[in-house]
Amino acid sequence: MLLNQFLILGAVLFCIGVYGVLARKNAVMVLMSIELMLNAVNINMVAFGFQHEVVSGQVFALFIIAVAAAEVGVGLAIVLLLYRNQTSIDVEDFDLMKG
Amino acid sequence: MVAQNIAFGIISGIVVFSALRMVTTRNIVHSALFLVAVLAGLSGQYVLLAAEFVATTQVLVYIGAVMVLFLFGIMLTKAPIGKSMEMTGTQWPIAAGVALMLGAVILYSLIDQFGSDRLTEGGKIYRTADVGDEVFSTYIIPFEAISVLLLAALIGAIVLARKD
Amino acid sequence: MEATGFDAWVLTLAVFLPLVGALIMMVVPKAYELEVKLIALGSSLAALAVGIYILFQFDYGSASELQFVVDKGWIDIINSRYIIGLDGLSLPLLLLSLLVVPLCLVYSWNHVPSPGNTKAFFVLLLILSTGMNGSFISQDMILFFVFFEIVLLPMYFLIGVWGGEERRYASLKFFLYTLFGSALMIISFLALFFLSKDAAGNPLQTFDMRLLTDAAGSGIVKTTQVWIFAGLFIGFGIKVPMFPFHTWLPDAHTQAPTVGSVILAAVLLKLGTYGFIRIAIPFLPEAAVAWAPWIGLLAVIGIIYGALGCLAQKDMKRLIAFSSVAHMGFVMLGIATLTDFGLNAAVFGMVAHGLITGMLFFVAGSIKERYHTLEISRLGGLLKSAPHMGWILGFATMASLGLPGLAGFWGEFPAILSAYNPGAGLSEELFRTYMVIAAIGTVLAAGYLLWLYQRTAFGEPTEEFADHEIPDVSRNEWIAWVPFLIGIVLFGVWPNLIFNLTDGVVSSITANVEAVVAGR
Amino acid sequence: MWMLENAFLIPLIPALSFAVILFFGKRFIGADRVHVIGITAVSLIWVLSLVAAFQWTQRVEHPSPDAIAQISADGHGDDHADDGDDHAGAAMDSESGHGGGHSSVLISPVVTTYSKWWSNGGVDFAVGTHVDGLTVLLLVVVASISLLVHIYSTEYVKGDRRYVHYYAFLSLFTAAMLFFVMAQNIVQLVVGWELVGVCSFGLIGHWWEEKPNTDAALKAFLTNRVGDIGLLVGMIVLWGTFGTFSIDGINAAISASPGTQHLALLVAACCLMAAVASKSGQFPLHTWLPDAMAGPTPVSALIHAATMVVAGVYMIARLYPVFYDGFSIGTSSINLMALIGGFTALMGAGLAFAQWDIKKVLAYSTVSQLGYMVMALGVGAWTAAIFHLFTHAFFKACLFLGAGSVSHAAHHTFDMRKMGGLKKFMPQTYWTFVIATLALSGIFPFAGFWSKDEILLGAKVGQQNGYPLMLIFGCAVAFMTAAYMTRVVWYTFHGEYRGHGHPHESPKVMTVPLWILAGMAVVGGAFNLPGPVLEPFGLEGLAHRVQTYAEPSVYLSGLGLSHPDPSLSMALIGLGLALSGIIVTYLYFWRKMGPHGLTERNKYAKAGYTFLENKYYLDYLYNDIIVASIKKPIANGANWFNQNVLDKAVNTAGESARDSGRWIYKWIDQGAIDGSVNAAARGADASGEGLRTIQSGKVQNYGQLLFGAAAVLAIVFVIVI
Repeated sequence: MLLNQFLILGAVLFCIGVYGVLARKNAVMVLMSIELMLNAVNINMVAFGFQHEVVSGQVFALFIIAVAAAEVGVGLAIVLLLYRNQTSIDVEDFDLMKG
Repeated sequence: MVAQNIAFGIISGIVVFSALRMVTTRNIVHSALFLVAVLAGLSGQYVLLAAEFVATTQVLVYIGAVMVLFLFGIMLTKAPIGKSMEMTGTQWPIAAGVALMLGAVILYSLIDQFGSDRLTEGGKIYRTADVGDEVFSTYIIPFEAISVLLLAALIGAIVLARKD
Repeated sequence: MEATGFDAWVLTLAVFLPLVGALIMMVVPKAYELEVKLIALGSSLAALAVGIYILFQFDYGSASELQFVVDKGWIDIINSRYIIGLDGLSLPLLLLSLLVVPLCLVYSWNHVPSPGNTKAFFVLLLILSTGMNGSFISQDMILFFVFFEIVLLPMYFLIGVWGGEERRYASLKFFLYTLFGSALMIISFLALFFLSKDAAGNPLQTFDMRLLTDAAGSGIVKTTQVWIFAGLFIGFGIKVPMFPFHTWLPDAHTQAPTVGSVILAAVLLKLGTYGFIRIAIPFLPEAAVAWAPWIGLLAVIGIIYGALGCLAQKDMKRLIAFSSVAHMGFVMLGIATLTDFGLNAAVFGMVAHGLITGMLFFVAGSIKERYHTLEISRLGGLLKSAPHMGWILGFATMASLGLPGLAGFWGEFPAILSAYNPGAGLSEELFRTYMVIAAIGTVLAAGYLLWLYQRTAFGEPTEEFADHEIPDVSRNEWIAWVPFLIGIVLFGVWPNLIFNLTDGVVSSITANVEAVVAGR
Repeated sequence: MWMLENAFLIPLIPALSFAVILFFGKRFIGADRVHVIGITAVSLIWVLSLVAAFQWTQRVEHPSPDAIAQISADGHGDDHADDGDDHAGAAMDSESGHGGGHSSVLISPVVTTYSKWWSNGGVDFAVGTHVDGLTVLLLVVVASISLLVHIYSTEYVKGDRRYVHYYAFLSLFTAAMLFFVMAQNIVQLVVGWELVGVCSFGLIGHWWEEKPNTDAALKAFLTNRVGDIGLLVGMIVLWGTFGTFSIDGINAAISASPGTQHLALLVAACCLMAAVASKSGQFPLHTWLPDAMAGPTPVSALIHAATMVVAGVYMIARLYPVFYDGFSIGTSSINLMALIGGFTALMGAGLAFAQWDIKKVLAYSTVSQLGYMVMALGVGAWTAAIFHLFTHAFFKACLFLGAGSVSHAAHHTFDMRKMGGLKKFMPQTYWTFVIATLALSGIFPFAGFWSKDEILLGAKVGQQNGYPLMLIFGCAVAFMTAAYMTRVVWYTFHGEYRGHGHPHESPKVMTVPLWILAGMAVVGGAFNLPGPVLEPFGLEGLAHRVQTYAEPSVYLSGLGLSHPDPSLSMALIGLGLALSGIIVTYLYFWRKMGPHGLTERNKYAKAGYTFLENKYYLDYLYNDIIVASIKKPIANGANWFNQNVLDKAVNTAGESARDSGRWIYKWIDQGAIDGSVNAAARGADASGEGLRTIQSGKVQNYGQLLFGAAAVLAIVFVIVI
């Protein structure tokens, strides 16, 4: 097996995730796309760990999973809050950062 | 090795297909289910890479916990369940362009850099016990930090989502 | 020789104490106004105390050598080092700069100009102080450049925020104009860095001013030297300001708040002339000789032109600003002669002009505060309304027109004197013509200054202000002004205080120039 | 000789008095009692200067052996030109001395003391004193007149709004004048010169509330500044030529080898002549002096008659070798200095006829007499000029103080048309004024007779050639002086009183100084009587005292000044001219003879009178043409150039930079680059939000930018690396 198989898979997933983050209107979908990106990174971690025969790759993958879980929790809470305040979770409706 | 390659190919196909559908489907529940497929596929890939504990965690945490959270989120925000024309924004061409450009450069770099590197055959395989050892020795402080982070996220989520 | 122990720290302290004060002030809430002011005054006084310590520790026997030298690594990748040191040329200017800032703080203690905000105002003054002090002691071109530019920003804000009605225009003009000069200057610095060679012909690739002074432009062909000098000339000439690069000055002075004008006149302009003496001439003696007639020409044009400009002004501050052009013309004439005499006179003229014109701007600011106008035709009878202030204005006027016994004379007279016998390689006839023109400039100077004095101080107060109560010099103003007045008299009666310091440095510079001219 | 070596004390005392009066006067002494300090200080220096004068006479009569210099034929005057820090005065005493073609024993008793003031570029500037006969003479004159004016002022300026400042400035002036008189080197000369000018400025503008006074003060200062160009340049040329600042050194160098530096000396002398013209009221820079009468009268007496205005004369006398050589006084029969002096004397006398203001008459008289002195110096009559300076100081101060006394009585007017018949109201003033008038007119045996006679004689004899034109000028001026002074006496003291109120005699504190000065006007001539006059009394030893003591023989003999024998015929001619001037005027006014009302009838006479009344239109030339053109069109032109050419160029550069920036932004950035992007975006997106949404504030747009930029950067890196 080639190292690149996994890396390219990760890259493809990452880009799909980027597309999802940028293109999707629903905030929940955006969060899901972010999960996709994080998973793409995880593959790289594990693949490199396997390649270099170190355990750190797996450990970091686990850490990322944990952080992702935390992130999803907080993210969804924020989405809920937004929904309550604006009765919408369409990210295009949110332009509070406009100067 | 051939079997592994075949397995990788099949799983990859499913994963990429599911991922694409996930970001393009107009039904948000379908989208979530495609994400489940992606995550499950990745769990398989971990197995191929001899990372059994990660694979298990992937299934438990992601498919078991995170996806449930997502579904709760979908339901709580009364997102239109079923087909909706408005799931994708008007700027998807730009997003696609950016993603393709990014993908192109990453792919080029990867092929350029790791063109024909083979994965180590018969190298040392780390089992769950090894991972445990490592986590509780070398990475004990990050582990504790992650624990605190999770706690903080928990509290933060509660504070944010409270109704008052 | 490098300084050791506490002496190694004094210069750094003198430079950075105000900055430390500014940083402390930033974390103190604005509401604690008195504390903020005290921190500002305290830090600038501490720097002044260090300056006085330097004054006592300074070895006057070897005033021509750098003292309190510190040489530490700074930006290794471009071979720029943190080199600071002080010699007889820097000492008077450093002390002037150290002295002016606390006095300005005292002056604006309760009178921060509109729109107020004492904290920000004082913080800017302290940052300005660091920039000015640093410029005078840097012995590395990049370090010098950094300090030189640090000065720019606080001044920009001082004019742009606390200035008069057209402050935006004036501040932007000041900023862009000097930045333009700086751009050419840094190019010249880089050219010096890359082109200079040591005696053996190896490239120096250094920003160390000491090495570049020793190299004296060796290894650079004359035409290149002339071009590099042109960059320096414009960079420093704008700061001086020399005719025809002076047009930012009247606007900046007129619009700046009082202490801004004072600092601008007292210290900032000196950065330009200091640059000529410290950098341009020693580094490129051959080019200096080639340029000297032109510098002299622009200097005397500046003298006459500035004076004529003064006669046409209707605004007091603008008039004083134009007089700066004329006075700095004398300084530049002294520099252009490339003689010991002329350069000494130039340094003296710098200090004297700083004290005198600073004083004039102080008085003008106080008049503005009381009358809310500086239009000369609307003023009058200052001697009657506020006798002390009228006297001080008269005193400063007399000093400014070069009365013997006051500081102004010893900047002017030796500069004219030096033009009689210019340095090696310069045309005697040309410089003697300059001498006569400069002497005519003194008449015009008397003309516009006395005319100003007559119309503002003599006579009865104009009807407009006849019934106004014009308060005389306040306590804070006395505190801020008395050191200036003492300085003007002291240097006027005992000019050797400065000449003694500068003579050694200047002799070595001119000796170098002469050697180079004779050698090629 | 202690006083001569410590002469620096003399200017120091009034300087201290100035500081005390100015800073402590009002608060600690009382504003109306500050004169005590001033008078004390000036009395002290008066005593000291008398001591100095006495010691000087002793020194001349009993020179110490080391003061005798052997003048050898092969002088080596180059010593002084070489080394700048060699103060040649000291060298004079120690070295064998210098001379040019003379080999006689001469006395070099000049006392110079100096110490380094500042040094610069290898040149030392000294500060010190240079005491010789001329200095001592001026010391006595300045101290005496200053003392009398101080006393007189206590009454005259009593209750003035700025009593303290008045006395402070008097003290400062005295200090500056003494400093100037004792200058050891030309830098000190310049310094003292400027300082007395400032005091003059301050005192002319003493009542600065009124604009004419400040105008006059400004005019005085600016005119002096014009001359100062010459002073600065001339002094610099001297320094450049001889390499020393020391007066002694320069004089010795010139006397040692006359004629070798003729060109440089000519330039220097011409430049310095401009300075003399401004300070000593010589044509064409005299116009400030009559205007300067705007100051308080005692000030006019002290500064603008007796002391400051003779600074120019003093400077010529002090640096006489420069002028002697530069103008070739010894060999010519006409030269610039004599011409300027003679012309000024004539012109001033003419103008004095057309004035109604008593002080202005006296001012023009001063101009005229100063011209006389300069002319005397111009013809080589050094001693005569200095002697005239000496006598003139006393009688002219007397006249001014007398005029002040009159004005004090006649309600502060100086207009002679409002006076008349004051003789019976104020006899003391009258008699002192008449005595001074006779002295000024040159009537035997008053002081002016002796000094004027010597000048005429000097002009007649000259050096190698006589100065016939100067002799004619001198004679004409002698006649005119007597005539216009008699006119003043008539209008002021005789006839009917034409003013208001009741004039009264001035108090003693004013009349006593008048009498002292009048006394000096009587006996002043005794200080330089010619030998033949004294012979019958067996006092030949007392003849020519001024010449003996004041003349710095060490230089002047080197130049070959002549001392003409007294001539009875010349004295009779001078006396006759003066008497006839008085008689003609007497007949005209007292006896109403002559062509009264000529100016109304004859248009030429009227034109001439108008010409005189307008002071030759010189003021018009200076004020309305030169000054006005500099102040208005030229200055405004320069300003216009500054604003519309230079400043505009800068602004245009800035604006064009801004405009080109805008152009680039509009056409290249927005038009070409952005336009193509927009076009692409539009093409891709039907709804056409385009890149305008870059600043939408929406997270996803920023995300697009972020990732897009990252991708672009990555591409760049990939390509580059």
